[in-house]
Amino acid sequence: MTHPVRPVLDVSDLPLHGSGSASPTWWGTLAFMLIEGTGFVLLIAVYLYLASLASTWPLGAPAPAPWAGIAFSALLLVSLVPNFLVARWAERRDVRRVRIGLVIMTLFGVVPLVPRAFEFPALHVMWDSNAYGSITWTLLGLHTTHLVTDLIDTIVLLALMCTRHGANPRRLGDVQDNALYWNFVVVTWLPIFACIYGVPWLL
Amino acid sequence: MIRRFWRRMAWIVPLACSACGETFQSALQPAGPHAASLARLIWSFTAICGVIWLLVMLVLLFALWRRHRPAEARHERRATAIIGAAVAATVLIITGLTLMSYAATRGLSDDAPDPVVIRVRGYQWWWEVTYADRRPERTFVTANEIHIPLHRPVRLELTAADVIHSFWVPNLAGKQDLIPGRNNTLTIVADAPGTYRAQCAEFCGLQHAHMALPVIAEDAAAFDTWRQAQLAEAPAPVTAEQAAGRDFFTAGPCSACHTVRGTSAAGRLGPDLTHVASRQTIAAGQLPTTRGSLAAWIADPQTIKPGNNMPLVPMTPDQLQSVSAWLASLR
Amino acid sequence: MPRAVLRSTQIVLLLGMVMAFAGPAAAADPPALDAASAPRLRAIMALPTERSGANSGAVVAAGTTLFVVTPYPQRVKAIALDRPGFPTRWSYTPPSTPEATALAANMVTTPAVADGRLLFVTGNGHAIALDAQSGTVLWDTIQADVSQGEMLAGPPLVVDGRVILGSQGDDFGVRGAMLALDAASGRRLWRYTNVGPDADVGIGGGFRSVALPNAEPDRGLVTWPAGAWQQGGGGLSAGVVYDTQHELLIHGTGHPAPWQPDVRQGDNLWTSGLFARDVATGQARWFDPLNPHDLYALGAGGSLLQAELDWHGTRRTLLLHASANGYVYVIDPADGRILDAHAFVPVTATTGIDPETGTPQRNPAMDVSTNSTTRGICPGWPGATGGGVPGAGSAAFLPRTGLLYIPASLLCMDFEPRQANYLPGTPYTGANLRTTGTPPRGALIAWDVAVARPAWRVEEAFPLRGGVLATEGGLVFYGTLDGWFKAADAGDGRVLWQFQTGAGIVSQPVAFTLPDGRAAVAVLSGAGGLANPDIDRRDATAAHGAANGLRDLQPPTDPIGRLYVFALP
Amino acid sequence: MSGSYLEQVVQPDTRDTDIPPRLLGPQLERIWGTPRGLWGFLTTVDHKRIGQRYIVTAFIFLAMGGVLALLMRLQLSGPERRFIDPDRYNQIFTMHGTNMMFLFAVPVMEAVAVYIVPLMVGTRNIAFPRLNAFSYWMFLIGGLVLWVGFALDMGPDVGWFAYVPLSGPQYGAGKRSDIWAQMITFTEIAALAVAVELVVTILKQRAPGMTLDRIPLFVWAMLVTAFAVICAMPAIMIASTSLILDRLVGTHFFNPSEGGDVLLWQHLFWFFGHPEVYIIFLPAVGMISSIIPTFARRPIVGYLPLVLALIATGILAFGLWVHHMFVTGLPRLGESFFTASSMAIAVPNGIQIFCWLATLVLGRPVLKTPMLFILAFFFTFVIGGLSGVMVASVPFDTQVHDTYFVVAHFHYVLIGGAVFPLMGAVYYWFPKITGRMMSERIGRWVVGLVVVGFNLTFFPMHILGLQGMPRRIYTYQPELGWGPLNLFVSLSGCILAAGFVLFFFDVVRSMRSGAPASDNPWQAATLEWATSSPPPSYNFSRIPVVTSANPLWDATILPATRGLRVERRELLVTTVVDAEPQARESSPSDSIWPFWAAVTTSVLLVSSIFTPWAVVWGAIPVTFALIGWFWPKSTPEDLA
Amino acid sequence: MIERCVLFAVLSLTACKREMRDLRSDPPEAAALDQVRPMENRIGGAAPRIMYALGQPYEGNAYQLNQGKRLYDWFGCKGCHAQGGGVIGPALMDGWWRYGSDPVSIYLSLRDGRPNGMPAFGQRMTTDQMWQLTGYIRSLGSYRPSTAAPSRNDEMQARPAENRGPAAAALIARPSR
Repeated sequence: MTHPVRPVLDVSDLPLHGSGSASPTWWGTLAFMLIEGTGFVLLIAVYLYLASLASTWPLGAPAPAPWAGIAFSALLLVSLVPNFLVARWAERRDVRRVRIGLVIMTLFGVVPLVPRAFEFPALHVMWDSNAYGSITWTLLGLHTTHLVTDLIDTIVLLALMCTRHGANPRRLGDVQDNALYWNFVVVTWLPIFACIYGVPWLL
Repeated sequence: MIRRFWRRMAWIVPLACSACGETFQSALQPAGPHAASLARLIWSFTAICGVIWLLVMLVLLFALWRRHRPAEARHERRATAIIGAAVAATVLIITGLTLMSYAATRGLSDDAPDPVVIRVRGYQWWWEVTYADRRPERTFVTANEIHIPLHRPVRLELTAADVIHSFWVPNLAGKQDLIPGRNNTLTIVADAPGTYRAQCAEFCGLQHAHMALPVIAEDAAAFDTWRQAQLAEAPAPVTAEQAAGRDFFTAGPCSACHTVRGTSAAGRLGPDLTHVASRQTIAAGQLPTTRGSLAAWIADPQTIKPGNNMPLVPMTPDQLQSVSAWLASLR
Repeated sequence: MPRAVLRSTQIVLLLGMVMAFAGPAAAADPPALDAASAPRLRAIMALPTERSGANSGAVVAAGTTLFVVTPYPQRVKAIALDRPGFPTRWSYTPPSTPEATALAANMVTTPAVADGRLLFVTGNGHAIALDAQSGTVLWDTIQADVSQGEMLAGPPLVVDGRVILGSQGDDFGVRGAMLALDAASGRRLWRYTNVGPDADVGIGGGFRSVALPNAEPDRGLVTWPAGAWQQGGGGLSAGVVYDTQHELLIHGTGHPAPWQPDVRQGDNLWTSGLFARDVATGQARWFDPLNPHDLYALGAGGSLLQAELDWHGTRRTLLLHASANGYVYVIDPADGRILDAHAFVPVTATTGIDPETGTPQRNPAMDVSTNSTTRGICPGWPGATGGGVPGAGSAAFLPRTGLLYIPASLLCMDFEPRQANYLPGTPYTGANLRTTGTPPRGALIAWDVAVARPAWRVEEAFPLRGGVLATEGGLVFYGTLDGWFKAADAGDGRVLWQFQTGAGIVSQPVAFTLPDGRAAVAVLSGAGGLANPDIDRRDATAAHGAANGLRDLQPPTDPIGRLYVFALP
Repeated sequence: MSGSYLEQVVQPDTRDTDIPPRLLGPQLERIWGTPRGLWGFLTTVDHKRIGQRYIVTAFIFLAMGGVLALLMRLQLSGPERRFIDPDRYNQIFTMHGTNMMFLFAVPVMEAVAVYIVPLMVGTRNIAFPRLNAFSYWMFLIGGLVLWVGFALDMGPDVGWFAYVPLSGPQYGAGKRSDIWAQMITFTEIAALAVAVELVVTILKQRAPGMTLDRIPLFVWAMLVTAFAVICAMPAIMIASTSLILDRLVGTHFFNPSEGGDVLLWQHLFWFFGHPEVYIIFLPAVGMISSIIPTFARRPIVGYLPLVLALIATGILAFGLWVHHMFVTGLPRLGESFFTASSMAIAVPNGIQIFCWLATLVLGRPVLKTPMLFILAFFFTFVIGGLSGVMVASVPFDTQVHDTYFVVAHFHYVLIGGAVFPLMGAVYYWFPKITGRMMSERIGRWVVGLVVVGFNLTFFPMHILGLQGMPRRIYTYQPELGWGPLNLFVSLSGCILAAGFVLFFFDVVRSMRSGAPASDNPWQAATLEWATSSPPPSYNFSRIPVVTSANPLWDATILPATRGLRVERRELLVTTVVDAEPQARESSPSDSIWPFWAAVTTSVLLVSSIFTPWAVVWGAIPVTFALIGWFWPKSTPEDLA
Repeated sequence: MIERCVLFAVLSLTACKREMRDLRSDPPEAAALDQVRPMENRIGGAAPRIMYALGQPYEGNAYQLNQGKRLYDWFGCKGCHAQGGGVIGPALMDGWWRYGSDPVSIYLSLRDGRPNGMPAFGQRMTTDQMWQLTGYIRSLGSYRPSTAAPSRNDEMQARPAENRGPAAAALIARPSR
């Protein structure tokens, strides 16, 4: 015999899916961003720890050529605009504009990979040359994986928006979460950029 | 089954207590100022914590004993007051213990005036000991044994050649890691003469358990004579057997790893054997140095320390006899 | 591909020329070889040496014969200069043991000709004298134990009927020595090592070192940890100079063994310095510790020569030593006092030379410790000058211009001392080494000794490991690792003439006059080392780290060395 | 009433008020239930089935780890014993440590939370239930990878914290350290996934009215633990990934010759290591804070101080990792800071203990088995906590670091501090999970044997440690005098083992033939006791409304909500601070995709031990599995 | 399903073989390991029969290869061969073997030395040490890195480690000889 229960509160008119901080997936994305953010902070701490130990930094290599990095950063910063628009269109449940937005965001996911491809040689060091090469390649490689996974997520969402599942508020909520995650991808790049390109010029 | 079990247990317990008395590698039997201050710290911490533990147990018993009292608001308020007091007491005790620990740390400072400098380099499963001196020719290399003069600070410069080890002679001082790529220092001082056993305290592979070395504290005169003897080259072989042993040693694989100053053997991979017979133990504190133990160790090092890097050199019995005879003569 | 085409055109050109000059030369007064006539230099001989090793030595011209000694296994050839086509008068191949092939890969094979005798040393430790005319063997003695890794080094020096030789085995933990043989019979007169007790080193009453005044006994022993001096190294390096005025033999001593400094605390006397010995008895007179407790295994490499110049107003014969540690030393040969020392290449290992003692002040950032890599140590191994082999890569001094022409290397290195283990006959180095550098990695530096500043420099893509020849006509000849043999003007350094020999040049060019009176210059090509086809450049520490620093140096299509002789048409 | 009838009756958007109350249960069961058989087993997303499975697997790993401990005690029972050769012994003690920390302690605490937290906060399923399924599979496969490796002589042999350079590329021959590092990746993914689920469940799916100060203390403990997992696990993932990179593709993170540093590993590992032991201890604090009020028959004393103490412990845990490195030669000033912070963490501990004691003093304690375990906790953990304060002092630590004193300390705080409350919690929540009571008589024997066996085994280790016996030695010489004490320890180890065997026997026996349990056998106050034992698949037919911190004590009739749909899985999403209903979120239905995602990820991780290219090619099936998982199906939950 | 089990069994067997720590070879075993029957020109020949009985431990056992790499460092091979690139001795990783790359040839080179200056280590090393070094040298020069091949050392980076197949990396033009 379960504990006697008396229905008191009527919740029947609540929306099916809360948007923004009312949706669990939003909080889930935030939690995963916290995990990966901690990971990046620790990797930057490892970079600075190794730099503090070395007599000369960067080790056995000139400072990295910044141009590819600057081009990559510019593209990422520019991508924040369409990203914001996609989030707003998704909030307004405007599926047609969301489709266009996602196409643009896919482009903004693919195009930066070109300057990123040039950033690795611009480091002037291989990952197995020394600790400097190892940590810079790891930082750059992890952020690239980060960017590629979000690109795949954007492409899947774009495909989803073209199916009958597109108009569903939960799916539009996913688009918003993806937009939020893209902001995180851009935001984490800034300290990494400062670390890889800035620290060698300072030391 | 229970009765037999208890009888066995009864026999064990007294034996266990007796063991506490005579062990000579123990943090509770200090033979130097550092270890003494640490022992005092250990006993005071234990006492304080023991008292706290007893108090908590008393409160627990009190809580269980008075089970039938009706709960009132008055008790509630008094309880929160007691909790507050207890927390304040905890904070006080914690700060007290922290300050005691800082006081003990200050005593262990490393900048002792004119110390004896010894460079200890940890290898997988033995210790290379280099006695440094301002005059290079008084610098010599030995292994697996440290002699120190009484009442004089000895600064050990610690580094490792392969993995992390940790130098710990509990009777004299706390431990300090030997880390590849870093130089650590540890200062030890001995007040009472005697042999204090040190052991590796950081897991370093297959034979971490058998990586010990005796630290022998002796008065300044004995220390100087020992040091002078170590500087000298290996004594020449006296008997024909010893000469044959030396020839086998220098011609064969032994000289590829070991150095015996005064002969052509100059390998640096294994311990320096110039005065191996003058050491109390061989194989990093495993066997007492006798001709028999030398022969047993040479015949089959893998059985005594499985996995160590000394190979099993094939030799005939009389070669074994002659080599062990010669090594036993290297006083 | 382009070099092969170049090579074939040269051979065709060459044959044509030889034909043209088959006849006796014109009787007119022969044109002088100087800056004006340099561009018209033509190769008149290209004789292959049938050996692919490094030709670090030089040829010797005596009368109408040109004596050539090939790399190991040695072969001596006497070339008749007075007969057209330069036929070989006689040749002699001493018995060779293959065991020394690796050991003697790049040793200086320059012979010495004196009193009708041809004296030379071989890779397997033999000192041999031949009759210069007929090539018959006069005497052949063994002076170095190859099984321990000892090698006879440097060109023999003949002084008053005595042949002065040096042995070297620094990389094999062998205590190198100086020795003298009787030129007539080959009997050994004296032999002194450069490390060890005073009796071994030949230090007696007459010894005084300006830099090390406290005369302690057996300093070659007490500046080493117990027993470490027995594998001390310190063989001959930087060649031998005979100071006629003070009757002294002055030579450099090599680096201490092993390369790992932690196992040889102390100053490791008498390694990495300059020793002066009495010509007759070999007893040591003075010593300059140039690199006490040498951290980078450079020794007193480089070159050593005597020069007549006016120093602060007085005309004196001084000792010039362009050292592997990157400094040019001006030294008074009487007592070894160091008059001046300045860096001729960028040096990071040391911050300067202490004027009184002449010892370098170490740069703490460039300190080395076992199992940790120190980066950017300049100069890199084998040193700022000198081919890393005693007697090779020597500078030249031209009194007229007062300039010392130094073949320099601008390479730096990453150096990591490791656990060294001594096995007789195997290398006792114990270090990982990578040379590093971006072009220009070499330069011919004209060093103005008076003002201790470079007058001019010619920058080269690769380090200069060969010797320099400065002729009275105001020309400076030098060879590069990628096969160019160049002539520069002694005054301002303009490159007037160059010739592609097809293989790296590490030898010493020599000037002599042909029987018909024309001035001629001879040089040997063939560099061994990195050009050795057995080296795999994917390993950065191969060829003592050269695989990393000279990764873009193309191996020669034809590794066989050649003797080239150039003359004016 | 057959199932088919219900199908015609229920149209889309039918509310729980539209159908007769007696049909509400069966209808919800049809929607939330999981089909029986293998397919149901592989696809279930019910937090209760996954939680139960998680707990059972973790306890099996405990048993296997315990056997290893006995083998170690057998080898150490006397000087120079030759039962086990050093290579095997190194694998055994590494497996014992790794298994207990990564495969038992952290997972079991999270498993109990996966089961209990949704019930305690009054929701129908955990947030992200499919991620929960994925987490279990990753945990299971990670455990199998480690133990299969051990069976194939590839078990790690470098200690549970695998210090470099011993575990590094030069001294760690073969694939042993790679197996260890990859197992870390598996278990960390599982732990992080559960942590994310718990955070979102606790913050967003609490029953209406459960404001921040009405959240049960166990839920608070799990929230703090989840955040600790989220902030600590990345450190070990970076450490283990860089170790694999060093060993497989030749990077130089830990190579002192090429700019790396050996202590970088210790910093990264212990930055995770110490929060890890608090990740194990804090859930136990939550369990104690749930059990004591029930058996003291009064609400907890000092709810707010306990919550603040939990948060303080969670934060401070990140500030004292260097006390594991006091003897590595770090500058003295740094070490004294960490002495202070290590000592400071004892203050929140003190607060917790004093509040519990006050609750007992002011309450009327009933000494049932769970309570006995809590008393055992007090007896044992206080010793462990105090020896923890001792090793926090630098000079003290230089004498006892890496000796059996430290072995004794962490067994006191881990077994005493976490396993005893855990066993108490098993006795406490067993009726709720299985619907059957565990026997009190056997329970008392278990407590007796375990407490006596534990203290007889581990207290002498303090003495052995002070007598100079280092850790991780496979044998010792006779003349050192450690023989008798070690024999005594080995024999009393058997008592402890007997206690655990009896415990497992009691669990298995009670599961089949224990006395049937009522909904609230202990008259506890928290919401999980408001539903039946074992709870139905939908937990609550109507989501309860919480009016006080101890709902079942204060409200005879529990207010509830109405209006949720019954033809799809639906639960309430509420605001973070005062838990006001915000939305009727659909809870994902059963799916096989998490299983495939776990299998493909495992193939990627295991094959990347052998070739770095596996990461590239292995990523393709993982991507397809994730797309399959994410792609909406035409189920009611996805279409709304 | 059966093949998968068989595959798993085989895989696990190789795993056992790769990870086994055979810490000690008995004297008779070591003596038998020295029974190599070389060809007349001392290049190639028959391996000791006991090698197959022992399951060729020096080919695929990670511990033996790791010990071989330690011996390569300890016995001064780097003085002449650097880390496989060659100094005054030939390169060992360029796939060009003057005296053959089969185990017996390498073992003979180690034990008896070779004419052009390779010293004989027969008196300096024991038989199983020489077989461990032989196994390592073969892994240094192999084109397909085996899973048992050792990883990098904690020292200066010279070339990719043996487990990354240095010999298979981009080959520069082969030497003419």
